[in-house]
Amino acid sequence: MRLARLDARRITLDLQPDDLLRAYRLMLRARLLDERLAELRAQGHAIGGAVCRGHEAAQVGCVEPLRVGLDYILPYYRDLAAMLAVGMPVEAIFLNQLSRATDPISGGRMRPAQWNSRALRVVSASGLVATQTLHAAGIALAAQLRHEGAVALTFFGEGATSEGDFHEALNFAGLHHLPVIFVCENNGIALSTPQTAQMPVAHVADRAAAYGMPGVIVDGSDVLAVLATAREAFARARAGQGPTLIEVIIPRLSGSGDDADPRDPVEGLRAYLLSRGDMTPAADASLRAELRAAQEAALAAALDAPLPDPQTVRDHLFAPGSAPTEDERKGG
Amino acid sequence: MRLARLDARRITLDLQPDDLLRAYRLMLRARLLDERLAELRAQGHAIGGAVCRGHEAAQVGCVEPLRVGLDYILPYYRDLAAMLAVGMPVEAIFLNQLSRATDPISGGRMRPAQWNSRALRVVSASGLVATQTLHAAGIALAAQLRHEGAVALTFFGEGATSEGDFHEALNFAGLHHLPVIFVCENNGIALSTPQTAQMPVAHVADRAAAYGMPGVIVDGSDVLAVLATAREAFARARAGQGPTLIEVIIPRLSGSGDDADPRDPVEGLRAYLLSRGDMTPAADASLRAELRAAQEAALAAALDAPLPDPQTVRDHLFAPGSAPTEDERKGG
Amino acid sequence: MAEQTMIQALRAGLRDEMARDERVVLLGEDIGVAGGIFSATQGLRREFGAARVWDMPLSENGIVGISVGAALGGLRPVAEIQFADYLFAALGQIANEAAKLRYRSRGAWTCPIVVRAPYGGGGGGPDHTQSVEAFFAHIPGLKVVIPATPADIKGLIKAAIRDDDPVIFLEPKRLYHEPVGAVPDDDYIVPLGVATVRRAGTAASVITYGAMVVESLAAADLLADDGIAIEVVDVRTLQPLDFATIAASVHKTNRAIVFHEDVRFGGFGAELAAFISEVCFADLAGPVLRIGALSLPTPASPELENAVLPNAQTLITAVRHLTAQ
Amino acid sequence: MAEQTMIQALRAGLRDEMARDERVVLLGEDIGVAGGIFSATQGLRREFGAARVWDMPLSENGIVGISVGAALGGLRPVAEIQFADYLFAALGQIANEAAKLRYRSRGAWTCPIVVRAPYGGGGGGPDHTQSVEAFFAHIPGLKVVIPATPADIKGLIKAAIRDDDPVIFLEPKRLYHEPVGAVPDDDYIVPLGVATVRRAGTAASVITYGAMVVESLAAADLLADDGIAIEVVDVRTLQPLDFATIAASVHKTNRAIVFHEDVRFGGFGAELAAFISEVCFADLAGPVLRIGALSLPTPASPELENAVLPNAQTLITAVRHLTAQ
Ligand SMILES: Cc1ncc(C[n+]2csc(CCOP(=O)(O)OP(=O)(O)O)c2C)c(N)n1
Ligand SMILES: Cc1ncc(C[n+]2csc(CCOP(=O)(O)OP(=O)(O)O)c2C)c(N)n1
Ligand SMILES: [Mg+2]
Ligand SMILES: [Mg+2]
Repeated sequence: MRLARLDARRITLDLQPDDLLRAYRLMLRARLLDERLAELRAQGHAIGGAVCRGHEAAQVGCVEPLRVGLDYILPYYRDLAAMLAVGMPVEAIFLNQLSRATDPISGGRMRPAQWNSRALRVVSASGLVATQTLHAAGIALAAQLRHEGAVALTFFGEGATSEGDFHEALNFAGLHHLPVIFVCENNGIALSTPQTAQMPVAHVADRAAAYGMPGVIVDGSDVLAVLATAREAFARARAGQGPTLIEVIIPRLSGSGDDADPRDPVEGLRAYLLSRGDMTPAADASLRAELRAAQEAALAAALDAPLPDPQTVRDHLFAPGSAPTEDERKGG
Repeated sequence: MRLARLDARRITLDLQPDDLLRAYRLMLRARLLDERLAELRAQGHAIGGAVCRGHEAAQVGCVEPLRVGLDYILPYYRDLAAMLAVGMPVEAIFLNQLSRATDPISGGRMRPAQWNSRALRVVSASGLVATQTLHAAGIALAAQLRHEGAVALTFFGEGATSEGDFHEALNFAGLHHLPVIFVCENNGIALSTPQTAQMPVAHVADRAAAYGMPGVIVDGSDVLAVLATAREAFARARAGQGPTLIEVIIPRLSGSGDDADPRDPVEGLRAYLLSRGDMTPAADASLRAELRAAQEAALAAALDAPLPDPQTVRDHLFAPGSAPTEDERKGG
Repeated sequence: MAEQTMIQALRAGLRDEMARDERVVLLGEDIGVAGGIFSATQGLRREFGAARVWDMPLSENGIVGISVGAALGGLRPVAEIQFADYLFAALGQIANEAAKLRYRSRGAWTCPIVVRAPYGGGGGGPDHTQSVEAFFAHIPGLKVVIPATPADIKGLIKAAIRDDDPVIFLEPKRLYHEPVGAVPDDDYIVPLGVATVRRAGTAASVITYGAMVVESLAAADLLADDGIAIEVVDVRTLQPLDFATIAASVHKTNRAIVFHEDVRFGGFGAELAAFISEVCFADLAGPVLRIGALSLPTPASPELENAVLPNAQTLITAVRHLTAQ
Repeated sequence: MAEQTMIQALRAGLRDEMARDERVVLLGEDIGVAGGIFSATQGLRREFGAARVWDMPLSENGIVGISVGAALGGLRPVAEIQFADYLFAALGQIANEAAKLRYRSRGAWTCPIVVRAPYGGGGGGPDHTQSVEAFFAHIPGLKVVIPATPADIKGLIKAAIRDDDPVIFLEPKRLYHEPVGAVPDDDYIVPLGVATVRRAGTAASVITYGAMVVESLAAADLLADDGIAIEVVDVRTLQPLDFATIAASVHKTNRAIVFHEDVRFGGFGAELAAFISEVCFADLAGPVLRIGALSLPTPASPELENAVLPNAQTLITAVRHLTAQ
């Protein structure tokens, strides 16, 4: 049944085995890295971060149509798979998780998983939920005015939609038909607060109508469904037809490690690839081994990397050459 | 046509001539006072305020089901007719417009038209749009918890709905089925900004669905239509069925003084009363004369009232007996 | 007397007031079923029911605005904001509404709310470690409280809840779990507006509050070994401020150091130093020194955070410098 | 040189920068067709088109957050907030986002926005006359500018727009329409971070900014009649602050009065007074006095507003008191 749905989608989207394998590889890489990061945290090696498990299809599917380096991404802390998919190196993520001096994301200035990459146009994330939705609208405004052809893609949880920022962002984006895509990764809970204590509507997407934009609900177990939805949203944005609100329903997976959960997006695609013969069990095993080896090498390098240097703490408060701060003047 | 509609409504609502005359009197009183206040401002006698013209039916209709002294009103600056209808004296309004010491609304502390009356449960309004929508939700929460049977009725313009406060208030009210009624007096413009530059949807009421509550659009020319809508909303709130969002479409009247505008709510009801013989032209004229005389007497008294006393400027920062402020301690 | 941590004493104070006055309700994110991310409200929903402890939607401005409304409707709301940094988003409701309701209505309406939030350093990075007291202490109509001991947090939260005006209650989160301290079991109140001398001394007055009280006492121990006896004044309530206790201490020691973990430039220490410099002008044997964080966001990694925030050692250096003059 | 009001000079500065750099866009409520409620942007939409001057939906937090995004996307947004009091609602986006973007991303992303707002007394009541500079000057990562003359508002707005970091630009609204002053016609820049001595004197240094500069100069005239020559230092940029110019003045006069219209307690004057008291300790012949508003909301009626806000007369009294010591 699930496999049949994937099959139908594959045909509609005209995807080749290589496309499917690429998606699988991206999701699997995120899953393995996510598990490794959780281990590090459990061992007390690292000071924070968030679990991506179950969110892989939502993220990998949504970034598929993105033109890396042109389109902007405004992620939140769960978006590990999205980061890997657009090209953030595993090394960077370990350095970030371990707060090393050479972490290109924040060099230990932010807690882990507040993503950032200028080259990839991943906008530096704060620790505050929902604020980035307004930034996404503003970036889309700039893109529209500059005729740059860029799209802003932003992610957030269903809890974040209770903030006023969300309302203000969607209102403005809808009003001016801005090229922005709002993706809600709805996992049904915000810390301890279930969606039923957060909002009186069944679906975040039900709110899209209030902002004059389409709201689409899509199954986060099914990467091809997400991909199809994202392609439509990108096409709309690029055609000047305005924003889309995508609500991806994240499957609540059973306890970690139980890869046999049929709603698991990684496991689902794996079963499909195996069933079609696009991937053999041996190829799967060797892919896992390859990803794990690369991961361990990156981790080893990160563990060797230096801790942040207190001498650098004043860097980048203001533009170089800007008026000095009190402390700089006083040398204090 | 318009008269026929009023007629049908009157029958459905089972209103007697006295009911209609009372509504007319309330709206007319507001209209005459509003005009007088505008004159005072034009003469430089007064330091601010807002025009109510055209909003009379929206306000008089909405407060009709309210139980004065039990239910709460959280108004905005346009709600002159609502204030009069729930029993705020004309004297108070002149004293407020003229910022006199004896103004019971703020005694010159706020600019005019930031309504307030503890006895009438009119909650002190700030100069910031939309903040009161959250207060209304909070009051409704308190009323629900205290089994007080009170309803919170709040008014605001369509521009105010762009603020995050509006979103947060409606979300919470819808979530917990609170006894609150949100009334948007949609006059199509916010200072200079038309609704089309404010929001991408045709109707504020279209947003109600996003908050799990009914959204009702009603014609602000027709006080009986507003009244019918308000009665339903109050009944829902009192029955524990939760909030309602009412959008009253305020007619854009032609230049002030042109009472013959058929969409004018005051003129419309007047024409109906005359057509049915519920009011004679002579009775109308003497009502106007009576209201004007009362108004002038109140104004004269207000003009004689003292200006605020600087000696009172420190009163009511904190509860009496509370720790003194810096200035009090220093006598400075 | 029980030996308790600050978080335990806080919980006891909240529980007391909820039992005493059924108008007291708690509103916040994850405070009900989960008992709060720092466990301040653990068990209270079970004890008092869901109608007294509300798991709110994720919106700090909404939580405060709804609390203001609930207070207008006759309740005594205590709002928890998960981190003080999130209070910036709620400042519209706090500064323009809560702080001004009584004044603008000439006492017709009042706003007895408490807004509680953990604040300060200890590893959260630029937007999870900010000290925000200077903002609130500057807004007329608010009271601002910062407890530094288990006994005080209990006594002050109870006083704050009973206060008829809005109180911003800032909790130094790195002290939540240690040290422990003796906390009176009974109905213990610490009145707002009263500072306390935590340690008597003669060499210099250290005017401080929050987590820096603990650092000051540690510094005092070390300096005592060298025969330097500093006096440590815990301000406790920033607004209204207990000028008299502070001035009396400086009058005695003739030297003052103002010490907080907030950014120094424009911090509340500026008010303290300006006030002392003016009022104690004739007493002062040297300038009033100020210790605070560098004018930077606070980075998350311990190496960088320590380079930005002050500590006992920073104070010791300043005391030696001042007393050598 | 043209004789202009502040609002005219401001408009000229905005126009200049829009003509010079097409990335400069204006965002605000009613700034387009209507030209702004104080007419700062009048004519600019007609001249530069609707794509450069945006009538924004009614949401201050949204205006700032969208401006932050537009800056991330390569524009140079100048946001107008109709009254500075509304900035409280936008503080989340300003303090946690705009101010920290460069630092937290180690320079990968920057936020070159200007947030303009009229502020201060002149009859608006508790939520339309607040002075808000102390809040922003205390946030690392922001620059804070307050012009007091037509020439300065032009030169400073141009410098602010060209600055690569977020600038909070606060305009004393009661000076918008008078006095007029000479304004250079050409591409005139006043660099950020530089104070200026508006009037030289010897009896005492008055450290001030905004509308109180005008009050100080009026006081200086009256005091000069009595042979008391005060020096008036206009701070102009609160962050970064020009410590050197201020200290040099106090070093010369040996007396200092800090003067602003904001509430005194916890105001920016506390920073100025604390700094002067410390750095100029040996120079001071008397305590640094501070003048500011009473710790109250500012009432709307002129009788009450005048009882709360300071003016030239308040300064004269303080100068006489200080110079008599
Ligand atoms: C403004 C703000 N308020 C509160 C928090 C604390 N917080 C961090 S994550 C979180 C829950 C977010 O839930 P949701 O948006 O559903 O995302 P999820 O983590 O479930 O993916 C909360 C309340 C925060 N980071 N920022
Ligand atoms: C928070 C806030 N932002 C801006 C303003 C300035 N302002 C006063 S009225 C107004 C327009 C309000 O329009 P709307 O809500 O449609 O009400 P209307 O006056 O049209 O009835 C604005 C922008 C304000 N008072 N408060
Ligand atoms: Mg969630
Ligand atoms: Mg309107």
